[in-house]
Amino acid sequence: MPSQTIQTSAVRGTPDPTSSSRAVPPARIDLGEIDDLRVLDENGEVNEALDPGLPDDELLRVYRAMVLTRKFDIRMLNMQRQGEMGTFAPGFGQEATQIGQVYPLAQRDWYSPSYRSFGAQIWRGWPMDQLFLLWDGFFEGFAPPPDVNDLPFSIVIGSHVPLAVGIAMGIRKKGVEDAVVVCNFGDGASSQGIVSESMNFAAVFKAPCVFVVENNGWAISTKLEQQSGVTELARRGPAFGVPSVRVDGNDILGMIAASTRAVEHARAGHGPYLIEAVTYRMGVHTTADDPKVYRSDDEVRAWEGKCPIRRMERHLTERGLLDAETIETIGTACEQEVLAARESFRKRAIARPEEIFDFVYEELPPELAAQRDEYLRRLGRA
Amino acid sequence: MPSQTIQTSAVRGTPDPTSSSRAVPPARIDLGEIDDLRVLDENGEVNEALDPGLPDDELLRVYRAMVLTRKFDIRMLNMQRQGEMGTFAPGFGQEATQIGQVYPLAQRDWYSPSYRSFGAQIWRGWPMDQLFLLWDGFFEGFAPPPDVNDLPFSIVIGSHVPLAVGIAMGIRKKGVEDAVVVCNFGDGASSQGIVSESMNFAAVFKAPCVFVVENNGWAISTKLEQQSGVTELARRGPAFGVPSVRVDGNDILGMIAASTRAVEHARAGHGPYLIEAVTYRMGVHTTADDPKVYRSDDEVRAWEGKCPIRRMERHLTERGLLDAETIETIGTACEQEVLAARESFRKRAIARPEEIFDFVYEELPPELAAQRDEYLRRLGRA
Amino acid sequence: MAQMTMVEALNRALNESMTADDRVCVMGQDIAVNGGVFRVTKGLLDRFGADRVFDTPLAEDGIVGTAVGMAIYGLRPVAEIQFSGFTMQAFDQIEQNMARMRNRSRGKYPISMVMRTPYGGGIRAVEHHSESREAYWAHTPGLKVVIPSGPRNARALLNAAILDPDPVVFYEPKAVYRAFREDVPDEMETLPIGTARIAREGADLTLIAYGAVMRPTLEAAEDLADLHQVDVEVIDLLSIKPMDTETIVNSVTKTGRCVIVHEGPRTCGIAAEIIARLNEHAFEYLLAPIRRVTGFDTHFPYFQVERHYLPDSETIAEAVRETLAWE
Amino acid sequence: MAQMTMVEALNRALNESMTADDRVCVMGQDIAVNGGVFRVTKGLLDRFGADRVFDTPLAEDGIVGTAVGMAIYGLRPVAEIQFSGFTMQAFDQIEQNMARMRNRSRGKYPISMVMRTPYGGGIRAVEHHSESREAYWAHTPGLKVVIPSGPRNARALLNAAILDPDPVVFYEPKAVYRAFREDVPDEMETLPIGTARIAREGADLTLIAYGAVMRPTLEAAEDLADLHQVDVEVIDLLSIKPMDTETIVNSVTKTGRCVIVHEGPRTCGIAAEIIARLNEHAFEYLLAPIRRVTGFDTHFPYFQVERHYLPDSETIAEAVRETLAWE
Ligand SMILES: Cc1ncc(C[n+]2csc(CCOP(=O)(O)OP(=O)(O)O)c2C)c(N)n1
Ligand SMILES: Cc1ncc(C[n+]2csc(CCOP(=O)(O)OP(=O)(O)O)c2C)c(N)n1
Ligand SMILES: [Mg+2]
Ligand SMILES: [Mg+2]
Repeated sequence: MPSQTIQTSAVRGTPDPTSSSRAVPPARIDLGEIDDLRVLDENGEVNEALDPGLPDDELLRVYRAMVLTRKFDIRMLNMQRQGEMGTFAPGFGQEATQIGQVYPLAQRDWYSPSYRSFGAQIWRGWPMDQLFLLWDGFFEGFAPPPDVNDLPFSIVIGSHVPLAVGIAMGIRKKGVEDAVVVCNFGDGASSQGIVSESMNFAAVFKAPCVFVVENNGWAISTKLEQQSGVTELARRGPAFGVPSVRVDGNDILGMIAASTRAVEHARAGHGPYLIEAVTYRMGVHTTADDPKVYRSDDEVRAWEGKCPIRRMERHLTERGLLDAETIETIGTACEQEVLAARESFRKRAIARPEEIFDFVYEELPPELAAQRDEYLRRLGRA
Repeated sequence: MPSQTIQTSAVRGTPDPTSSSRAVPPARIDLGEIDDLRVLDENGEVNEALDPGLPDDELLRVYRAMVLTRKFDIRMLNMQRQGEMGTFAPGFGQEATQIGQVYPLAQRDWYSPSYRSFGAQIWRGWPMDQLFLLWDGFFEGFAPPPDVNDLPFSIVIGSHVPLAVGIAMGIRKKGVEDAVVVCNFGDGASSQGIVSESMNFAAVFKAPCVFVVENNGWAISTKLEQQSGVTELARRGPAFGVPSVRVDGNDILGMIAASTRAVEHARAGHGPYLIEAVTYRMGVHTTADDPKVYRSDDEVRAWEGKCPIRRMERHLTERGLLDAETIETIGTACEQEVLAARESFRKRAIARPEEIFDFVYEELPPELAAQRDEYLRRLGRA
Repeated sequence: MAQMTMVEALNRALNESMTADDRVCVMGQDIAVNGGVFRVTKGLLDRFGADRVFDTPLAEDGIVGTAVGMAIYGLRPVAEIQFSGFTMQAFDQIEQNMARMRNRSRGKYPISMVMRTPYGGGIRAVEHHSESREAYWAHTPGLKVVIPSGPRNARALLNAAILDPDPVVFYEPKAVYRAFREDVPDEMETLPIGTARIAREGADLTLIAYGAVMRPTLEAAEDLADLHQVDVEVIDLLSIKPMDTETIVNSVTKTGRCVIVHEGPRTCGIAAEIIARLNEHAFEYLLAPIRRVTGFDTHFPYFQVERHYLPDSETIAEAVRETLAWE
Repeated sequence: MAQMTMVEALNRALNESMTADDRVCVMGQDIAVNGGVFRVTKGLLDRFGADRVFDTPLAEDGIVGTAVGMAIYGLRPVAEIQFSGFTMQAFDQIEQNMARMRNRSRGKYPISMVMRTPYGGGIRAVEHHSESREAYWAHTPGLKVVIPSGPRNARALLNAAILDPDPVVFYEPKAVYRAFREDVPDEMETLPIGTARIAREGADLTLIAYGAVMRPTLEAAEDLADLHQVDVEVIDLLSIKPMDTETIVNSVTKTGRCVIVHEGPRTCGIAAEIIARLNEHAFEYLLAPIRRVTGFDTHFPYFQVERHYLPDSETIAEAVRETLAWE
């Protein structure tokens, strides 16, 4: 059931026509309401009224995806600390937000991710060795796999959002398929003008685009209160004609409920949707960052109890789908997968400096061909 | 009484703790309401509950300002059609919006106008001959008079909005005066990302800045429905933490009520405010535009009955402050003022091509001095 | 064969390209019902419908960004920015996505799109409406930059730009829009991007220009021939990036002298780049310093004085004579 | 006198300027509590308080636009853009307001502000974090552009930029931030904007560079002297706009040969402009084509290969030797 916000119309104060009084209160415009969803609470209890009702194997699949995401994350951090990896942006704590936002997507759908999205990228079909390559500064890391309709993730905050809308406009204009586009960004990104422009374009063109703002409370050292005049970023959508929902982003079932609602809305031709996923970045902003400078341990500790993986573990255990042993098995299997990807990464980690001219244009213009020769001479010397 | 929108906080759906049910409806966030003001209706009747209660001489002063604005407008159009004036953007029909938005400002306050704002500029103290100069492509037209805290108007849609916020941030940071800033822009401008960024900055820094979006239904040939996912642009403010009000922009008393509310809010240190003034551009977008291509005569005619000047005339006549004769006298006096300004403009309309180097930097760097010499040689030849 | 203004010729190219390829769509501010503020897109809406010809909200960054998205999806958008002064609003999307997505996606998402925009002074416009900042785009890796000078080449180059597999910034000299008519052949025509045209052959000096200043440049060449028996070769660059270095170098190798004309600011402008290339490839043939007749490093003036600011034939001719006199 | 890194020296300049003039304030992303992602603004919040040192929302256009507004109001903002790649987001405010408001207001509102930003490659950063696009700003009328090369001149130039009555784009070579220490005098120091520095005197050829590539340039000069008995003069531009044409011209008039080094893309880059000026003012003294050792007209590469892309001392030395061998 989509939010009713946009449909709410102005209700003018209607003076009693029989009365002679000309003193009436001002008319009011009701801005509407938006849902604030949570399915799985911090104790692993489910609100059945909102439960998306996933079958058992699906529940296990999303659980495993979150575990894999975290294993990948921890391994990469480890590699980075040991000098085997470039600076990267860990997603620790945001696993439910990540997996939930792409859960309802089909292969024909598109995804335009921000940089802290490797969990979703893995779900979408990006091989993990490629993601290692990417963060370690190799060209090929960015190339979307042939059968994956995803954009290379965006480093420039907010810059990828209009691309998602443009793809969605293309889908709608061609009118031959019912694909949708998901695009995620952070609370910090919500301040970028282009994000507002994009929401407005999407509303005007009824583009099947789902915006996911991952409100993790911080943009590097800038906290939400210094970032935004409102703390609930879901308020942004209705202002541009984009129906919105707020959701506990550490609740994978809530995330799936929200993203399913949004994707169905878009797929049905009703236009864009905004999801605000309230979550928390448990770790460093990037490996070049030291959060101790700007936030308290207490704040971080308070969020530890809200861990999306533990929460789902508790729920699945209660449902009889997990126990200590299966948890262990899944963890080990995920760890093995990550280690295998690392092996593959190590084999593929060969820099090819001559590639810098390969994709500037379809064909190298003469002036650039000359520069390439110059560069190859330089490489030959080295 | 400021709008309550922002203060409205999330009301979570609270399940009955005594019940064992775990199926509860989603919590809802109430987005609040905003006022939609009108004081003087189309028949000149006043809603006394909202009347700002101006004394008689003030009522006559704002009426005269609107008449002067229109006389200036018509004269300039006339001059343009006769080849004596550059392309310009008439304000016909928006006189109440114009005068109302600057009415509560004191000299210490600031104004960052858009290009269709000469009515407000005249009110703020810009000599009319200078405005003629400006639109006829003379440098000095842009120079704000020494005692007027206004920016040169902005041609680039939306680009002047962050300047207003910056000035307001300066006021607040210095903390030695209680000045406020007013900044206006169009419905089209509301789509520019920088306008959203500016509202957010103003909210975060509690900058004493009043935004006035003049929703005249059109951005050149683009109508509001193609411009924006929402038709009530006042919805934008609350999404960024800026309290907002919508007002009939052809109702000068409503405009004054709205802008007084907004300016008092800002002056009291409560931060920014957004006013959506609903009005209509009766004439061409600019003298280079032909609205017949994109809008119907019927639409225009429907707005003729809402003329802000006629409406005020009716009201003041009813109050005994105007009659046919005084209306005539005021009209003639305004016309004379405009003609005198035109005389002065004609005397001052002397191009000084050498001036193009004067204000690029405080001092001319050597490389630019050399270019200036080159240019002066060229002028000498001509 | 029909006599056309540049506006009509551009309109024809859009009609042709849209007919030939239904992936081509046209978007921008006021380009649909209104047919564009200069009427370049007139009639397209009626002919091709609202799915392929549509007005956008007033947000240049959004226009370019969504156009790039549409190109990723496989469409071939032609996005109009109403005046080139407002391309600044889209700078980030141009630089970060339009110019880079092919590279960022390692070839998976080539961006075959055109950003059309009227540029330059000379039409008594208000401020911010007369800019000539093609050098920004020439300095930006991944873009192509094309600037026609007359109706016929405008039509052919716009067709080529739309066909091009790379993103093209297409600057239209608005001072030329309706300045004159030219024969435009009936059959679809293209011109290869990256190729300059010798607009006038000559032996004494090479005059290089493009866009709106081609007219005073050619005028200067004729005046010099008539009044001073000076035989100047004139090159119309047409393509700013990639640049036809070979044609330029061959000409200057022959003449030994060169004057370059453009409207945009001088410092780091196109003329500087041409001089650098001539220095690299024709150094030993240069008989005199290369002169720049360009816009100044000032803001474009308000319109009462713009005619003094813009390079005129007399200034160009004088620069030629001084360069010829140099020894 | 203290030994300082460039980061420390810049921090000192901010401290000094803020102490000297309470109109100076510092703003940007993560510059307050966090002290900037490179720690250039560390400690300023504690010392000068939240009214003068404040974090902004994540919106570069808003940062520059509000900074211009504050400058109009009479403050002297120093706005940080976290990486120069993100100045694209602020392009419109930089070009339309920061660079123009003095002119637009006919001198009433001079914009005395500084936009600081780290630029350039060499620190193994992700994409969009290594750009070097100073030529955009050099091409933009109304701006000044300054790029220091070491701790001492960074400190002096930043102080000068803050005092300057015009808007200054201040590019900080992040590869130098912590690369070495230098003596920085205790007393407040400034350097005049618009003046280049002869970093090494020499007779055989003029090497011109600025910013981070000063180091390989000087290294090349030393190698050439040691290994090849070549005596190169090295000029550190420091100020890109206005440019110290006189110093450059005098040097090349003396040496007759020149090589120019920068990181940014070649086409319409700073080297092109220098070549154009030398062509204009030292034509008759030039003994060989001027060589450009610059970034290529490609996107800045991902970091595994950036060291190949960036001009290194060997490439520079080779260009010098080839230029010396030219006849
Ligand atoms: C346009 C732009 N400005 C600045 C940066 C530097 N930067 C990288 S991440 C970041 C904070 C982003 O915060 P948020 O959007 O909340 O996402 P999060 O990192 O919390 O996931 C900043 C300022 C950037 N990458 N792009
Ligand atoms: C950034 C920018 N883009 C485009 C234009 C061209 N243009 C001038 S006025 C206008 C329409 C403005 O509409 P609106 O904001 O509603 O103001 P109105 O003219 O109705 O007062 C456009 C597109 C411009 N001046 N600046
Ligand atoms: Mg965040
Ligand atoms: Mg409008």
